[in-house]
Amino acid sequence: MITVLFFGPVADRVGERQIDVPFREGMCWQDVRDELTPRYPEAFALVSIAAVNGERVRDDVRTPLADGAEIVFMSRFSGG
Amino acid sequence: MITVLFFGPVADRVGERQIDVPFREGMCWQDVRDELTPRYPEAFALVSIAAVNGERVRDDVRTPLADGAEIVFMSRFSGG
Amino acid sequence: MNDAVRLQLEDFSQDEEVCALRAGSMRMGGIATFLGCARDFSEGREVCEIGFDAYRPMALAELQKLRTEAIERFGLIEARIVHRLGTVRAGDNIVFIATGAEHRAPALEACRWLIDELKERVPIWKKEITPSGEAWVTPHP
Amino acid sequence: MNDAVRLQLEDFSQDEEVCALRAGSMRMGGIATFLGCARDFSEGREVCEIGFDAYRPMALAELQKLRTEAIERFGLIEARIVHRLGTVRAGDNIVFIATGAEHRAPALEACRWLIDELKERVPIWKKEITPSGEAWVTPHP
Repeated sequence: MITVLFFGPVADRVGERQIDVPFREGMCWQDVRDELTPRYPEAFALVSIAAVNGERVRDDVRTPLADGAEIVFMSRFSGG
Repeated sequence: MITVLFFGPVADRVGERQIDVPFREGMCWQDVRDELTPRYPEAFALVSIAAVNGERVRDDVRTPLADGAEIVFMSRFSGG
Repeated sequence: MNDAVRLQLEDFSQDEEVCALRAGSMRMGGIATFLGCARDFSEGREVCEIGFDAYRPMALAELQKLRTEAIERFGLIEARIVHRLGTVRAGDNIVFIATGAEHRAPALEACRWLIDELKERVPIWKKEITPSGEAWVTPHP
Repeated sequence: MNDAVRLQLEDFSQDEEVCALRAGSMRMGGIATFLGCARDFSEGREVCEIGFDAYRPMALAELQKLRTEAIERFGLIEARIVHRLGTVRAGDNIVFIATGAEHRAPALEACRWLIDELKERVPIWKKEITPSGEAWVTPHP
């Protein structure tokens, strides 16, 4: 299972702070994004940053996920 | 009478914090400096800033002093 | 309170943070700080409260990385960063950064760098709560 | 303590100064401070104490001018400057500057500008007192 977390404005638009996505061998974080975007188009319109297991990931690098990975789809930060 | 004040390293070299100089009609602060420099050459070697009545004065502007004026000959500041 | 980098609900004291910053060294000649506070007005709207959300483990890890990077990059003796979470009211403290170096220039430059980088790199979001509703803050691009 | 610009023998508290800085306004979003302290080492020499001399009326007037100029130039809401005189020991506070503005950039820039200008414009001299004697500090050109 892949755990997907949402915070701040993205969580508000998804209506959840966490959803689980079934794990498939060889899947990358981009596959999870592409699967969720049509289900939550308003939320994903805000997303510009993603993290896998707490590390920011680049859009142009595809690395297969391990089962149990934690992915976070985030809007631009506004702390400070 | 003109009051001349010294502080910090200049006062140490003069050996005094205050000396009085007789007032003469039409004298400028530069005249006071030129009069004191040969008496306290080591102190005046440090002097790079002068103030008359608490205001910094420019070397190239000659304004006659009023009787009772306060002149300060200062080395570069080192506060803060 | 003694961790140099913290995310916390409670308020903090500048004096205590600066005292902790200086505790390890008598060679600090310059200490710069930045304190971010909740304003009662933002872009024309009256703001009563500000609520924060954070991806906490990553936010703490990013703050720790920022501290280490600032120390190396500017040759600091020490640096501290505290960011509040939960809800704060107008006038309350939000974020505090303190940097200590032998001389003033690196302390001042590091403090500026840290608050700028914090806003870019730390996963925290703020929501303004006004009399007429709530709105997440959209950072200027 | 309530004057925004002071020359004093006593120590001061950052918390109290920042509290006084904020007292008049709830619109301050950013507060920058600079604290200068006495180091126990300077250019290879061990320093026990630092003594100050000042041309007090001019020093205070220059500090007041600096505060007014900084407020105008950077659009600050408020600014405070405290400089100690007399003798301080290694590790003690010497000078404190606090600047408050709606946003962080002017507060940080004004704080930097104030400490740089203070060193150029305010008639204060410091003497380092070491185990082997005393020496007036010569500012770097």
